Amino acid sequence: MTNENAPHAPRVGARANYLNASYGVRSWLLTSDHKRIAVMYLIGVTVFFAIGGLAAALIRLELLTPAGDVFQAETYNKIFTTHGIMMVFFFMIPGIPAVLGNFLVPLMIGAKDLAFPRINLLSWYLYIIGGLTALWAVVHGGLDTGWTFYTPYSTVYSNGWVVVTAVGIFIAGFSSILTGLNFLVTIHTMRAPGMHWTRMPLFCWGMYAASIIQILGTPVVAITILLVGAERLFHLGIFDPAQGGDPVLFQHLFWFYSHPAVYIMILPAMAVISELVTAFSRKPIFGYKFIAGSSIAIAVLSFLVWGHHMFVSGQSVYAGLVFSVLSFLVAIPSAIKVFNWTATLYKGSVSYQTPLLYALGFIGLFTFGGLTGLFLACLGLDIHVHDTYFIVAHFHYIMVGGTIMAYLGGLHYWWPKISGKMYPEYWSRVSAWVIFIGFNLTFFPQFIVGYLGMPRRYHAYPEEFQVLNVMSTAGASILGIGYLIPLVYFIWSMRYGQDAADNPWGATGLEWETPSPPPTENFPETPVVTGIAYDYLTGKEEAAVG
Amino acid sequence: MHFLPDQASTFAGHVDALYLFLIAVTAFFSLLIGVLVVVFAIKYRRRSADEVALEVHESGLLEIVWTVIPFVIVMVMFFWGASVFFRITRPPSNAIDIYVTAKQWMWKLQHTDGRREMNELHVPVGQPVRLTMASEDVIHSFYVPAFRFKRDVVPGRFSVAWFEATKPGKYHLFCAEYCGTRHSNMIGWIYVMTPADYEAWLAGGTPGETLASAGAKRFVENACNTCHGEQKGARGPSLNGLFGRAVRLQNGQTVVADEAYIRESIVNSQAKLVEGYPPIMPTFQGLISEEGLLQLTAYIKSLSPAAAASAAAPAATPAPERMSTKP
Amino acid sequence: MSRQDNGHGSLGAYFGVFAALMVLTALTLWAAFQHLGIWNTPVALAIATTKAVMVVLIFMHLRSSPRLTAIVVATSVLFLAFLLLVTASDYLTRTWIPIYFR
Amino acid sequence: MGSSTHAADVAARDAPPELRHHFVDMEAQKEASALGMWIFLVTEVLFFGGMFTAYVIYRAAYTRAFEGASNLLDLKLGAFNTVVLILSSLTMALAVWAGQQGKKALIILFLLLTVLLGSTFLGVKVVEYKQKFARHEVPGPHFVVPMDEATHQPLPRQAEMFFSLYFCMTGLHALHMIIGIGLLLWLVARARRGDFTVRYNTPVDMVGLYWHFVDIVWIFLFPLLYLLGRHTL
Repeated sequence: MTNENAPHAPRVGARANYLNASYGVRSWLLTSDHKRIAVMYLIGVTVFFAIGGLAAALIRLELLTPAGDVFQAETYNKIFTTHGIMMVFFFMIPGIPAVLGNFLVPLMIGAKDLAFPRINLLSWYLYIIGGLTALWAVVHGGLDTGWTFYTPYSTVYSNGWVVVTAVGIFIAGFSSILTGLNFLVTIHTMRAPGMHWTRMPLFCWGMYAASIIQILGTPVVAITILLVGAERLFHLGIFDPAQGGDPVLFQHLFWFYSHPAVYIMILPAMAVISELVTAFSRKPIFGYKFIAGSSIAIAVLSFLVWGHHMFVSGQSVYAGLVFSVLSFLVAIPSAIKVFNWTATLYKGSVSYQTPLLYALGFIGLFTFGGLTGLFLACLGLDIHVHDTYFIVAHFHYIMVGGTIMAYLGGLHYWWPKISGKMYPEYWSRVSAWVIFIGFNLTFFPQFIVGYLGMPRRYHAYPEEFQVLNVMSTAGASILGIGYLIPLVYFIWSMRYGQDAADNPWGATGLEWETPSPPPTENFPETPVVTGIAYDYLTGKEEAAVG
Repeated sequence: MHFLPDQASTFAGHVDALYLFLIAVTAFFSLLIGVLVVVFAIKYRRRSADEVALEVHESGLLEIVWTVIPFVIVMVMFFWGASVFFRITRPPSNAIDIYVTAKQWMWKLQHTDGRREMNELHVPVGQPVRLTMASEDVIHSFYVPAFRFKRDVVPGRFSVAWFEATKPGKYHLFCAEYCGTRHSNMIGWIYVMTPADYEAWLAGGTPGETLASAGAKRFVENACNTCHGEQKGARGPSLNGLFGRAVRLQNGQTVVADEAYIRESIVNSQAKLVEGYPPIMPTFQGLISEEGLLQLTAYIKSLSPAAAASAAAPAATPAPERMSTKP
Repeated sequence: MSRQDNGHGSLGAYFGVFAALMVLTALTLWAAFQHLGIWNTPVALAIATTKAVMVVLIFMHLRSSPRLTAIVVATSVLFLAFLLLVTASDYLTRTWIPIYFR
Repeated sequence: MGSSTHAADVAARDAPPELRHHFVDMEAQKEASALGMWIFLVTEVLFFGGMFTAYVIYRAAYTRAFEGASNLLDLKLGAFNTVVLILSSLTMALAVWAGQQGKKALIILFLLLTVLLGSTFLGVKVVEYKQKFARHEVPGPHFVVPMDEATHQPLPRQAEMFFSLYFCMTGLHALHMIIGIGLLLWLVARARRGDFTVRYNTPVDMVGLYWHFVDIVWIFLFPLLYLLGRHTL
């Protein structure tokens, strides 16, 4: 039952759905429909990705030459801080959970909406207010502390807009907490009859695990940033060594959240990949329990490994040992997932549509990115590579090669459901390849220049590193173009795209049993689930074709 | 185009061996997954629109196999990494002392004979060098890629680390922890010289006032000698021969008096109260500059020449202690 | 499940818990002035934890809430313990002299 | 999709007005709200947990300074505040109980009592803070290192760290009290409008959970801040 009748007659032939249920800015800005909020997040996340991406382009521009000759040192420091903050707090953390998660979790478990729709809208407003506050600070001169706010530089010596940016991130942090809270309660209490935990799509398992981290981690960084703000405003000495404070304590509190935060970024990406691999192999996932279990194992273990960021910062030797062994252990569940995805492709019916290109790209790059993480967990090696471009290359392989590839793959896969239109298959494959090539050319050289000893956040560097940096900048320009193409054809497809069928990929999942785009209340009557997740029809060995 | 920086310290070889092992493992598994994914994608490509996949049974054994194998590999990495790490945590006893003061955007390095250098350090080859580092403002990080040596210099405490150069030459010195506007200009050079050149360099320069003598002056300026004098019944514990000695505390524990202990007892004097003395020493937190603390430490170390040599006595067993920290 | 209400404590339970909390507050005040050496803090924390557990079980009627709520509470305590203990472990072992490895 | 009318959908047509459209029935809605509030309290536990971690670390580092500074706090006011807050927890629990019975007058009475007790607590805090401002015990440029009552010597300079943590922790706690009182007044307004019946009283229950949590934080703050050094006197 649509809660309001549409003011004008819906377009000829178009069924009532959440897009044409009501028109006007008010109907969007005051909506409590999880699908509309997801679309609003999509717009917000894209804008902040563009800002962060612009900052990245400026960084790569500066690093073309060894001398710091494009920007002054302070400007460069503000640019890489903006790149870090915009990308981490306003694109990667909300990214997949807020856009794809908001849209799909209720649909996938057969619910009409999230448990608290109005809190979901509040999350969006907190995200936008937080984002605009941070943007206000950037526009008015930005800050030069790096996205990590290390003290005592951020509290005593920096003269940038630390407090305003801290307030912006603090507000956006609550958006992340409330989104996590919404997902947890929804998945616990609102699954359709028959949707047992073992029949839930792995996408929901990934969202569930990421939500656990959002709930348990974000408050700690909220209080840490609050203390940094209080210290700047009221001259307290909590992290200021001149008054007895301990900068290493700040690092403990900051990384207690910020390492699990990187799992908030990758778990939803893994969740998307589980969906893409099964849908385009048209085959049940291999090792459902192990992939779901790995997500939860990662969520818990990720809270015990933060010390590997502090191996050289005077942390005790024995604590370093404990953090190193735990950092190695947290890599195991990720390895299990990769093996299970690869096994899912075995004897599948693999079709090369764009979402699968992104999924295969993810598996390759995430494997390589994940393995380079072992270099940093290793005590002996981290001494040399800490705070060098080796680390920059590692986390970009995971975030860009992993999360953004999965985000784009998921966006293409569920675009028919979100917009009711199909994306252009040719251009999307071209952009997938451009992104893959541009990405590797950008970040692989950084591994080499990193091990050669080029430190992070350097405005000027010795000449011998220039060749690798020029390669990286060349790759960055290709990558930049690669990201613009989808932006163009997604917008184009909303107007001129081919109308999408309800289930264009023939995939399983409750979201494909609703029309494209789905009506506001998702399911006229609550569906009843009988089969397992991904129960594709599979043939016996002898009936194999060809 | 070389892929490894110069190997110019005893430590570099071990790190690079470990690095190559991890690269081998990374290459192997990346290729394994990459090839498998491509092969499966091609071999099982969907030939007709409604082609179905073949039934594949899950195998618990396979899951165990690809859990145990990665676990074993990462444990090998862990132990190898830890052994390499332990190699650098303890300065050998025959190391020469260099006192480093990091200040926003420059390195001040001082030899024990008083010679001062700015952003440059001349060291003899084959001689372990112990750096006692302090920062006057924010966190810096003393990073020499050629030595695979990096140590954060956190303000509010001494960071002690060491290296032993093995190849004469001129090597980069970087600041690796972001420290403000001119972070990328806080760089310099480490000159590793053959013993002959080193002697020539030593002879050439004019040693300034030694750290210890500057420390002695500061010891008097801050009226430390009123309590820590040598006369009978002095209110503070005697400092002669203190460095390297085990000190009994009021709460019954014993602590080895290293640089960190000396600094903490100046800055946060109530933390470790020596047995038999009233807790009347004021805390000098923020009253003495980092430079001053380095000088006082050097002075107190000079009061016990024997101890200075064997400062890092290997025999000391771990002394678990009531919670204490060096802020 | 508890007595007559649909899953909520009865009046008697509330007043009982209130009295107990008052007694425990008095106890912790008294204990603070005793010279228990290193046991002063553990005793104070034990009393505070008891009071907190009583408030959670009775006042917040966790006892009559679904089992999931208890798991949620346990998780928060567990992860708070992670934060406190692992951070403290760094500070505790910082003065230990590493094994000499040549 | 079969047209099997699901039992819940039949119930949805003649559902009570407070039932939100996406819940099956009132029980499911109440259970979801309670779970949501408990998960929110988890975030609050870790929110305060960050500061407790800082407190634990610095107390271990500057034990003498912390014990000396803690003895300067007014124990009588602290103890009185603890009693006030525990009493307010009782009246809050009674308000929740009254909510379940749907007794409008009792709900309003107990809610107002809780507001009164909460305001008393904040009043006492204002008195304490004024005292500290007067004695220059507020961290910042004009902080004066107080004298240690036991040894009549000035306390170690790190006593300022104790007061930094004292103001951060009790300040944040007081802020949570203010938010709590705001919520209670909102509940009183709704109770007066007759919103709460035997069938629908979830908001009272939720604010009750929040209020008890804020009381628990004080139950830990009081011994850690006020009592830690008394045995040295």
